[in-house]
Amino acid sequence: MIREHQLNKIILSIFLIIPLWAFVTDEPFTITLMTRATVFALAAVGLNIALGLGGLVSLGHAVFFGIGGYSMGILACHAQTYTPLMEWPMLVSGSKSMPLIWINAVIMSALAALLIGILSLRTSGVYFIMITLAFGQMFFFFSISWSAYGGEDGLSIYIRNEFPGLNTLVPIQYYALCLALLCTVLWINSRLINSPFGLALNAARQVPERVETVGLNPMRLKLAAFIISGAVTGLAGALFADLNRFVSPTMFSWQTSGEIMVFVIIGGVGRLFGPVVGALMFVALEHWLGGLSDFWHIYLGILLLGIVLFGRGGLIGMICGEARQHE
Amino acid sequence: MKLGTLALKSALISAVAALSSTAIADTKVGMITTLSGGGAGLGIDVRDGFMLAIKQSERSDIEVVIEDDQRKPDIAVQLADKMVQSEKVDVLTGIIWSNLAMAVVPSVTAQGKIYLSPNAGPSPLAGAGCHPNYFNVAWQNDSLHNAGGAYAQSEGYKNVFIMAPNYPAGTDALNGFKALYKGDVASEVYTKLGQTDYASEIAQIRASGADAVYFFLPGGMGISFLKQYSGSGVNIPVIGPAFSFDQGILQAVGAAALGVRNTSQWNKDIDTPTNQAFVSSFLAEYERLPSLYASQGFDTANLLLSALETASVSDNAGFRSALKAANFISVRGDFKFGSNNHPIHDVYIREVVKEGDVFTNKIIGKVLNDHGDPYAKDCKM
Amino acid sequence: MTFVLLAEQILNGVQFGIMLFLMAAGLTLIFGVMGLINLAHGSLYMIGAFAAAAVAGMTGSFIMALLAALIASAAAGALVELLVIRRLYNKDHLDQVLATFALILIFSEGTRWVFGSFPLFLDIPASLSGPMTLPGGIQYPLYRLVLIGAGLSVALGLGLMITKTRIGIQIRAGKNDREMIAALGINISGLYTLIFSLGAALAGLAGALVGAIQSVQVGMGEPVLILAFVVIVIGGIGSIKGALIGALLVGLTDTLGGIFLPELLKFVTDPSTATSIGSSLSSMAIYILMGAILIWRPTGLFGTKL
Amino acid sequence: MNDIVLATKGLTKRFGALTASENITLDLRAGEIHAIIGPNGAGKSTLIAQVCGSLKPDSGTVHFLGRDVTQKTTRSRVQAGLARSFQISALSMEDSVLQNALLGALGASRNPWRFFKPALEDPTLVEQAEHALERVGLSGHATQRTSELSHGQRRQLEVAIALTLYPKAFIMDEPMAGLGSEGSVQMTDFLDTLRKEAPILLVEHDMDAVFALADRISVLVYGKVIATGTVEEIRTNPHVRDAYLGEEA
Repeated sequence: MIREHQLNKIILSIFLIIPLWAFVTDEPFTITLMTRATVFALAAVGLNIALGLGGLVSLGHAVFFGIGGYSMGILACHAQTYTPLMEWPMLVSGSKSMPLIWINAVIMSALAALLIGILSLRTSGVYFIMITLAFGQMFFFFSISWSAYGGEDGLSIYIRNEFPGLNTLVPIQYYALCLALLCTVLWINSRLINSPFGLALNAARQVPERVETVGLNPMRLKLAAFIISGAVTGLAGALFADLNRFVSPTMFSWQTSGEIMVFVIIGGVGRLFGPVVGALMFVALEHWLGGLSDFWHIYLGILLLGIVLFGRGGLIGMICGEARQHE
Repeated sequence: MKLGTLALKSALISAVAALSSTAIADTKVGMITTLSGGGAGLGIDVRDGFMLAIKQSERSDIEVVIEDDQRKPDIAVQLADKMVQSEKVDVLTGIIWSNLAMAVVPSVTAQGKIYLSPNAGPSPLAGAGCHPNYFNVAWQNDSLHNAGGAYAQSEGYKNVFIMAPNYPAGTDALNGFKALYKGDVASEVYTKLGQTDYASEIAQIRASGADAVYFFLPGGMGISFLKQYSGSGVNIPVIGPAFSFDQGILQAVGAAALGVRNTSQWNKDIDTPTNQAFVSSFLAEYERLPSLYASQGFDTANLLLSALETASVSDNAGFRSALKAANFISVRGDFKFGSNNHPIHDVYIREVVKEGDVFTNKIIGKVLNDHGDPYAKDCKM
Repeated sequence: MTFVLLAEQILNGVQFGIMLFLMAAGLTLIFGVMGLINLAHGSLYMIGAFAAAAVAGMTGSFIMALLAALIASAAAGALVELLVIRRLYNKDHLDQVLATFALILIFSEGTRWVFGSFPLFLDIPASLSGPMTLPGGIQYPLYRLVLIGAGLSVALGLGLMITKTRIGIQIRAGKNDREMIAALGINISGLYTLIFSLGAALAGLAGALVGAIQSVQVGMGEPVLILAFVVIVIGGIGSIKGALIGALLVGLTDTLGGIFLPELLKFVTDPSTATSIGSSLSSMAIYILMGAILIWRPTGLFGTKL
Repeated sequence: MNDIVLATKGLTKRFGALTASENITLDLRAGEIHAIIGPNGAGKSTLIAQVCGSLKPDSGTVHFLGRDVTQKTTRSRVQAGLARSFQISALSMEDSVLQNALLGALGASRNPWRFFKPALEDPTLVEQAEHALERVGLSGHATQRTSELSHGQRRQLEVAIALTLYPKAFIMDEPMAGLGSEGSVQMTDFLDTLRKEAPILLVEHDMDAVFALADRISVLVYGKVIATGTVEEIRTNPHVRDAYLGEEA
């Protein structure tokens, strides 16, 4: 058995070695694939805060992913066409600056998470799963018919947005940027898990009545977790949009929510690096199985079933043993 | 039937493999199309039509790399990156859906690759967003709808009920219809994308007092509408673009489609030697009748082959002008490119008929002659 | 808007609702008794439709097609229950969601592998085709009236089964207390397999009935599945009565919303914008309805606290 | 009387036909241990739930420190100084013993909105938590996983969490259960000293402990208080003997 923190180091080194090797051997597409895995990992790390720490089974995280994506799409499209975003009450113009887009994505998705969270947290269990799904569908149908920003066609941004000092169109540079963000969020997440807030949230997931009897409000803790979770997934959405230089309502679809959840579960719910492993695995499978057969979804399905039925605690659980231990 | 397709598919795969291994491929083509999930039928037809032409050319210096986009824009973008970055293809083609084309085409043409569209023709790419590297071999999205409007006009309809899903292509479709139709619109209805039950729209049609119905409902939506419409007892004549009456799905609609008029730039009974050769060789190769999509795939490959006769892909400007010359015989008859690299062609009106056990289309007239598209004037190229 | 049109639209809403009920009934039964979220219910619906289309194509008989749909989906249901589902009862919802999501992938691509990528043909029998004139001069397709009748009889049958029969008693007992029912010596795993295939058969029946007026194609199950989930969540999970009322609510909201919202908006804005915005709102209407109901009653209309 | 810390007046709660609490009036005074005894199903847990706020009575009131808290949430009662230990342990089983105690300290600080610095590196919280563990005799188990504790140790941890809150009154639901005879004696001694800090409303089945500790005892049978009095009064009360003690004797 490998200790979990050792495994985490191995995983991290995979994220360094493969792209470097691809860079040296001039295989830019491998870097693009790794970027995709990194961005999915970030989205799933976001969901894991709600799911793993807060016990909130959200089947609507595509909402935040999509909001992040459209933050990028809308800002960049206005910058691209030199039209102001709004003229009233103040003149706001679009932007091609990644940091600005990220901040916007984080704020917008946090606001959405606040609203959705307040309403959804009134329910629990299956009802929570379903109400988050319903919010996802609302955003999905809205984005399809919102013709100002392309509707179902989506929005194409021809050139990747700018980050000071980098040429973001070079695959390895954009990858480095995404990886740096992922690592930062993972580091913050590891602090969060052991912080007073993480402690209280962890208890609120397991024994809400206990949290109540020490005078804390478990609902507010969960709401805060949901907001942080939404904000992180929103940031991932903005990165994903920039990776593809394109946003579309697919980002809001329930399949997207399902996939983000799949990343978390195959990696290991509540594990710091669970979502990272899950996303890497998924992208690899998509790539290899997709090349094997037109019917590769069958193999993917069988593999997922195997993990649920026989692998406890996801991939990390299988390698490190079941116990999920905090520091 | 199943076994047949399977065998064919493996034959095809080995053919491609053979092509790629025997010679140093001079030209590498990347095909991104929909081969799995809903809508896979269209992609399969485009691919089969395309590969048939490549096979008939007997050229061994062309390598075709085929990838499945699962009808997801982000996958399509990723595949385009792969084609450009690691496969280093010269030409891309294959995308079926407008939204996927919008995601992929601007980016690959900006990177200097040629893109040949075998199906989608969204208006932004025909107008202000046109590009010298982008050639549409199928149609601009409005084309068949323009023809629908022109046909309704010529038949003397005065009050038409028009209907499409609520998404950009749907809005374009209805506007395209209205462009050449001068009568009244009884009602303009936008349905949900992916809707399967049209009882309520049919009730509206019944109550509208319209003298004809024009609808654009691609894929399963059209099948559902037609089946329900024919059972409703409403007898107002129906017109639509070819998409809901295509060979692939017509069998699923069945008798409900009989007699319906639809607009298309191609049909299997266009009596030219090229077309008849195409229909019979497709039937022989794949044991099914070719569809509109197959014809477009076939034309796309032939356009590519014709350009390769005069220029090499490495000579970008030369190759582009060779493409633009469109020096090939299209299965649809006359074909040339407009100023925005979109087709100028005739559009026919067809009627659904039954030939033996098979439902198919028969051309009953020509609606538009040498029709281009209205966006060409916005294209600065 | 005339009375006749309004009446017809209400009938349409009811018919759509009844169709959703057929899906939702099985789903809610399975959840109520076994506590299982089954995302693959839509695949069973698809299997029913494909089996019906295949058999109708071979025999030309609609009755045979319906029978085939029932048998095929019940068999698929039983098989899946035995191989996969029964390992999920003691897992949390998260694992159930993922495992049944995996089943969707397997079923969809498997069906495509067997039947190909093109939609199949399934038509209503000649004796049921064409319109019928109802009192008040409403012309309404006969087949849709038959659908309403079929759905209502299933609702009635399920109601009777649960209140009057031995299996119903077992189902109600199992719902309240799994250990008790095991202690009573009832073969609980047999009961679960039975209920799961019953739910599957209902879904398959719905698929076949609806497939006759819609498109029989891969992926046809998922949109209906999501609507069926909306229905059972509105009605309260586990309640057949709730499923029926929820289904009618969703059916009517969806149908009438699509007509009235654009009309209403025309008072405020120009027709073209009204149509476009109205259609967007109406496609969101049922989700807004569901959100509102859950905020008002967090366990649905007839749900008991979990 | 000024020394009344907690008082219920006429508490009544019905579940359908069953009356779980019927017109219960009792109080808890400064410095005392007031034990509630009664057979299983007498309504002790229902009573506690109403006192702590997880259940709202159909009628009657709960006063704490002179204020009517009947309509207040559990949380605001806790914040006012009412601490509770659970009969069935409500602990974060995945976490360490210390982390559970830290949760109490965190609750007392009323500020869980610290997202960055590890809780284990906050000296105030840790000190408070360790102190509470030491008092119940769990110091040696601080780093153990809570799920590995015995049932008795879990009860001790329950009490420790209550201690971290520095409350003005304790509600303890069977703190002795599962402790074994030696543990019971220790816990009895400990509660004996604890009453000086804050009075304890004690629900307990261990009669030896109750008779050793209680200043007053109330006997609850079928949702009704049939007697309240000192240990001696209860021992000799014929109704109590008939209804309850007699069965065990």
